[in-house]
Amino acid sequence: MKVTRRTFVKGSAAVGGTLVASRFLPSGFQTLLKTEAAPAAAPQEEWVPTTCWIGKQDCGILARRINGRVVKLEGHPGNPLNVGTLCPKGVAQIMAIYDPHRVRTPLIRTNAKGVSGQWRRASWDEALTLVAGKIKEVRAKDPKLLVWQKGRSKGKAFYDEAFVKASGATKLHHGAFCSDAGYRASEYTIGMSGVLHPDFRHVRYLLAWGWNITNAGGNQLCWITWPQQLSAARERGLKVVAIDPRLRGAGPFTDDWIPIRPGTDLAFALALCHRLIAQNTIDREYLRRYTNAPFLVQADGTFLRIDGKEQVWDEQRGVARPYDAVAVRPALEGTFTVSGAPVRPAFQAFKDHVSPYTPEWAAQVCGIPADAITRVARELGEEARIGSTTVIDGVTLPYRPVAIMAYHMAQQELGFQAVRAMLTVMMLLGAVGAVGGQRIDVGGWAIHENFEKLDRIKITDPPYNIYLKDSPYFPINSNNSSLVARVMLNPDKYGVQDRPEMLIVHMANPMVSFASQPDLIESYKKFPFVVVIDPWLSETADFFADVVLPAATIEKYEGPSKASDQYLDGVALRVPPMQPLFQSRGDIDIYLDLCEKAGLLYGRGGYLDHLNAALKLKAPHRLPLDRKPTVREIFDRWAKSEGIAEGVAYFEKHGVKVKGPIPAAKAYGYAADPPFGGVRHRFYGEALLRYQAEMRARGAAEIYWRDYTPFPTWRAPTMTASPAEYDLYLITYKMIEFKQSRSSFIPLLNELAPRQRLDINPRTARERGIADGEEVWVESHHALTGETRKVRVRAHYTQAIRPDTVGLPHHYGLWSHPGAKGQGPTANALLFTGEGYVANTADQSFHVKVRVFKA
Amino acid sequence: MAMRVEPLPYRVGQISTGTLLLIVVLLGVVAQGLYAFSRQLTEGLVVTGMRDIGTMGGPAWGLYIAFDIYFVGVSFAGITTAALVRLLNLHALRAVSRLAEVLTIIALILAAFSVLPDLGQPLRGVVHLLKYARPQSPFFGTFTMVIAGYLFASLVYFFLDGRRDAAICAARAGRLQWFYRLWAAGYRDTPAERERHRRVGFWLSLAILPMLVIAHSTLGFVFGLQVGRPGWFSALQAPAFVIMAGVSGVGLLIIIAAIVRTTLEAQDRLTPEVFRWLANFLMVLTAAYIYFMLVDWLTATYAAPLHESRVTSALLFGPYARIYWPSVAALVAAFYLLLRQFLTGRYSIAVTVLCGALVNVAAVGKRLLIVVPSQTHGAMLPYPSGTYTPTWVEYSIIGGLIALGTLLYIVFTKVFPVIELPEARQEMGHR
Amino acid sequence: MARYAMVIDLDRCTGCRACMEACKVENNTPRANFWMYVFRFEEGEYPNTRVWFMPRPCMHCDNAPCVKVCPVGARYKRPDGLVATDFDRCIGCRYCEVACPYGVNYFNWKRPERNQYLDWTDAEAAAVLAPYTNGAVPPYKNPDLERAYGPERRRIAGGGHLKGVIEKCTFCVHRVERGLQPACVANCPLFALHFGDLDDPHSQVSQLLRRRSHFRLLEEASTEPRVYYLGGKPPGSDTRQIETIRARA
Amino acid sequence: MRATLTRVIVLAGLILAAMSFALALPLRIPGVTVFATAPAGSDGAVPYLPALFILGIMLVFLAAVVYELLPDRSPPPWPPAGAGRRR
Repeated sequence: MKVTRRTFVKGSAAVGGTLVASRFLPSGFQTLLKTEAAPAAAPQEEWVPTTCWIGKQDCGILARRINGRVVKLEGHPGNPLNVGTLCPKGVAQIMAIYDPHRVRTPLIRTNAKGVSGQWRRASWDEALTLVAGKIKEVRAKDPKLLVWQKGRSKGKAFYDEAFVKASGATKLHHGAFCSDAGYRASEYTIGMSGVLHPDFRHVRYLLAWGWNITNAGGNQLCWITWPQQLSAARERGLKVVAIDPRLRGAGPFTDDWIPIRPGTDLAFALALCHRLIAQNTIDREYLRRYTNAPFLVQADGTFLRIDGKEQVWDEQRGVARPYDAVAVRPALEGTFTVSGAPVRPAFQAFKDHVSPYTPEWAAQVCGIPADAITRVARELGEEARIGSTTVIDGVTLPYRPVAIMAYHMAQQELGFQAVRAMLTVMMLLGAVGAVGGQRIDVGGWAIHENFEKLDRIKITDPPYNIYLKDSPYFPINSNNSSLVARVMLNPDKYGVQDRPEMLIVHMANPMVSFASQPDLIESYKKFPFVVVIDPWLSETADFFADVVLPAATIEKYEGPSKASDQYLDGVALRVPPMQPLFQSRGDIDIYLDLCEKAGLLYGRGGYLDHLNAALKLKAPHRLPLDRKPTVREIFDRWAKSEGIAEGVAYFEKHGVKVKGPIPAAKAYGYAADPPFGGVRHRFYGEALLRYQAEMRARGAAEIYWRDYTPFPTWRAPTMTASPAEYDLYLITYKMIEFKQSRSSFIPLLNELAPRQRLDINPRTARERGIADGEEVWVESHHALTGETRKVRVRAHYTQAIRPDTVGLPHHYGLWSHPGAKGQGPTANALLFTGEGYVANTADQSFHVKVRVFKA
Repeated sequence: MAMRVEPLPYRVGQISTGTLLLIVVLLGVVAQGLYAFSRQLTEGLVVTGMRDIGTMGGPAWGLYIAFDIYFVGVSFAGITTAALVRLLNLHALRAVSRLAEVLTIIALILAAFSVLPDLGQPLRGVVHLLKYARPQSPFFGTFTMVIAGYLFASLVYFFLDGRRDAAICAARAGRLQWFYRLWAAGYRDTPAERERHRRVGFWLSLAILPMLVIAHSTLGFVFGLQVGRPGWFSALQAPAFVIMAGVSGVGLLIIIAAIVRTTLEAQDRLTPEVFRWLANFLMVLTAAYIYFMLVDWLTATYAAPLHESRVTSALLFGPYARIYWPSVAALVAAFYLLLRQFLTGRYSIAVTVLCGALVNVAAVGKRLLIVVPSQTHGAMLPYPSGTYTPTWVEYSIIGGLIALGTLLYIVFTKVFPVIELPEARQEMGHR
Repeated sequence: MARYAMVIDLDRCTGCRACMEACKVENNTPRANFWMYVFRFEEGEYPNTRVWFMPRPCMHCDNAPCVKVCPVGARYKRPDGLVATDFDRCIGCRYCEVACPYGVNYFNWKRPERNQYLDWTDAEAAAVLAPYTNGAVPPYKNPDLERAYGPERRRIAGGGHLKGVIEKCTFCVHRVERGLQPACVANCPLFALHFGDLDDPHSQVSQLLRRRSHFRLLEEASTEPRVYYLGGKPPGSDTRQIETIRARA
Repeated sequence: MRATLTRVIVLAGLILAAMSFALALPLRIPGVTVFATAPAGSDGAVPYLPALFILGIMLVFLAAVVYELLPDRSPPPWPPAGAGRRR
């Protein structure tokens, strides 16, 4: 950094000498001279701890900085998430920092929207004034008309919480394209927020259910953490069964591949339940004590309640008693009569419910041999070791070393119920919250507010907001932006009055990364004013932004982020390893200034006030509400408020604060006090029936309410009604080389996988005369409207996919970055959204029937 | 002195318009080659069709190396013919011995030049080879024996062998008289001198023959010692290289002899007898090469290891079949024609020339097939097969080299009698 | 003197190719050069498909064909077992490359400014970044790579130095001499790569090789590689590469 | 005299070639064969040995020029009796 006059002169003389030499010598001659440059001064080498910016979980990073220039990003050895390692994206993001095609200054649009943008460079002051003025104008009408959409933004407290609350904006997020169907199912059923993952330290039998072991993350955490735990578990003897239409490179980690037909996971899970009951490998003790399985269900499907209390059948006394009565011995099976009416325990009802779901039946539906199902059920039953216990942290706990890892597979038309059925499998085995068993949230056993919220049905009268919250269409609602697009194109159909006036897109690129691209392209034209906050000119910005605000990449303060791998607890902070490049700025800086200019920053209810709450700042570290702090100061206060005396300097030095091991009482539902947070798991989803009744009463069509059933119930997915010529299932998947749709322009990564490809079984391809690497058309069909969409891609032979299934990775389809041109289409151009292609929770399905033919 | 206007024999010193035109065209081709080379020097070898073996799916050696081998191979003809004439007293072939020597020298110069564009750092190549070359590397032989030893020995032989004719030429006035005098180096064709030259020639031939075997074998060793490249590792490489060198060299010599015979009106010296000898020589060599090829075939198809058989199938049925089979066909056809001539005793210069052309086409093809397929299809790890399409730069440089060789040959024929002057003429030059 | 070797645990490798990227950034290797390459393999037919992965660094053979054939001694074997390439010596004949049965050599086909990611002869790109990188090409240029290493003080580290010379995996000699692990080993998210001294019986590599069965690639070529694979088996005749990287310079 | 000189040159050339060849091989480490890769680097003892080797080979052939071109003072003892017998 410090350049004295002397070193400068010396340096320039050396440079000058080389220049002169190169002027007069043919370059060949120079190569004869050894040119080991003796550095005038040893370069100043520093290591800056920070966190990964490209992935979802903010792995710990040590940035190597030479004379102020970052030359490498390495894994932070002290961060429990990644233990000194990085995935390919984590390493290669260094080229994203130095990308000359980043947005370098704020941009203001000079041409019409809906086509590729032309821009005028603007000062930050001009751009922010313009945006803030617009925010003020819109908020004056109705804050809800300001829509704030995020993709993979970090620092939730600053954006999702403080900004959204301070501005009153309508928030859109990406959950409905990720795994939110699974979140809703788990929140409603178990009370935990998450999908499903095992207690890797103790698990011995794992169903990797649609889990892309070698290429994508898993429940809540990024790819790097889960495979590390999987690999360690396998070395301890873990057996892995992959239930997936595509092997997804899980080869060395899979003992048994069950290539299930796409969209039939629910049938498989129901057949497993059928077998578990038939085998009598059931943890009755757990079902009785911690679930509503013994609750008596009346003929109409509702619980028998006396004085508002659910009843169970006491086996010893032969009468119905409140479930929480002293010394009650609830029956699980049988049919009883109470007050002349027939009742049966929910378990009995379930037993009756699954009796037709035999392995032979499921084998037909799932396109796999029946004995695969029986085998898995048998092994599950054996490996669950029902009745066994083990000691953890001095506490004796049930030991059920079987679990499911499922995450993105939740995004299918029957996703909500499929995940509920998987949870039911685990409930039958008593594995939920047991050692080695089923886990849901890496954060420990805490009951999510949705456990109660979703039980209390809330369906209101119109008008509804743009994502149909509290509507009879999608009463359990995962906030699907693609569905928003459909709604905005036809608001009256859904009783929506709001016409959003302004959209702030933060680190999202809906145009490419959300399903049903044609709908999105149409609907985003309807936002009168669009602001994009992004380091790159995303396709969304290119077509629709009025203003683009250049955000920094890794070179900023951001966080705090959880650094827990489900065993160690920690917290990390992103620290800028160098100054923001060009005129880009840290996102939090942008929000602070924007709020200040829009009059949202100061005072009660302002951004700073909400920030105090969101960051849980304690006095005396709370932010004063009348002064704009620097971002570093905010984090300094936060760190001190967390009891870290050095403040932010601690993170600038260490990067991560490891708090220590997560105690058994937090990790295991059984060890929690009270066990499982004091709730009874919803083996029987009574509220779902009540949802259905309410929806029907409000005149919602069957397509909306048909999956609101108390037990997961199989039906054929809508897509199967497509004509027979659409004979293939399309699935989508992730590649380890890229993160979502915002990294395929990084040259270090895209040389690994430069083009979109259609995974196809060679048998299927040869039947159609398609050679490996040949161009083909993939045409999708909407089973309800008959609409077709098609894209052209190259075929990629693989024996690791079902012959009736083809697969397309996400990540491609960008057009505005020169480094991503010609990579081929996004899978989202083929997918449909709306009724038939979303779950009952508005979650996007990533399945569609297609036909493939030679181009 | 000025009254002597009698022209030098074999049109030395006379340049017709046709020749001039040819020279201009050749210069143009050389210039194009130089331009291509300059592009390559600036941008690097990326302008060629070569790429890395393995993930890039390319051959690291391509046209340059193939033609390097070809040029070295062609050089076989000269010294062999000269040596045979010398050692076996084959007077019938005396007339082509200088034609052959020139061919050898020019071919070796081209061989040296064709390595340079193949090097990533040509300048370093020259300096570092002199400075650091390692005897352990099979390249050492090519570089020292072929380029230095073989070329130098040929030059020495050529120089000594040409002194008599130089002395004859030097007897006439002309712009190049100094040159002839220099070359003659005081030669007066006394019996003592003749005897001395005969003796030297004999010993030189004796010394050069093993050089020749070593040189062509070392080139074979460049490939034959590589266990890592299926299709290369074979004891047969060295002898096969010697034989193939003979085939292409003699073939080209036949063509050159035929051209010289008509253009320089040397029918009296380059008699059908000469061509008969060359044809039979070529027949024997071709037969030997076909034998090697059959042995190679049998070995490569009967019990070849996995990777060997992959290369073989790429050659026989894969992307290289369209070079392989025409090459084989050319060889077999040439052999058939030569054998028929031999059996019937009816020799035709035209047919012999055709055979020379056929075997040279085959030689170029076979050279390419030795070099490239083992790289693109000889990976021992499951890399995808590679491809190789030479670019305009490679074609231009090789074209430029061939043009340069032709040019040098033409220029030489214009400054020196390319056929040894007959005994009868020596009186004229003798003062 | 240490006897360095790499041990690769195929039971752990997920084929993520993070090692390739770590290598690229650490060593500044040019576009399409993969000193570390990860094969993704498929065997058998649906539904009995086997998928597995195999990293391929330079094998640093004890009987290295490349060292044997190098005409100028640019490729040489160090006493600690590393097979090094002196880029001040190399003449660019690529004989090492054709001699190597593993396909680990990469030639600098282009001049350095065009060889890296993005074309740095593009004046705009260069000018835009110059204030932040001081004109370094690539922007993450590692200064350690210019220095000389080993008792022989030869420049053998890193890649992309100059046009027309051969380069390959150095086992990160510049890191190893500082007591660090090679970049790929240090970064492997699955801890599938190990590096250490075979002469030290307590080193992790020695212990792993004692404890577990292992193989080396193409033992039949008697190259005596210094890279050992644990678990699995060498690729066979029915092993197909999938998701092949086809990047060309 | 001429013959002696020729012999000397041939001999010098051969010795030069042989010596430079030998020195160019890294034979310094015991137990390492010629074709093994010498650990200490594979350089020759000193630089420019290959150039000397080539020079040696050239000298051998240059001897022929010397023999033929040098003025003949005394009856040549070269070549040895056997060679001259031809014809």
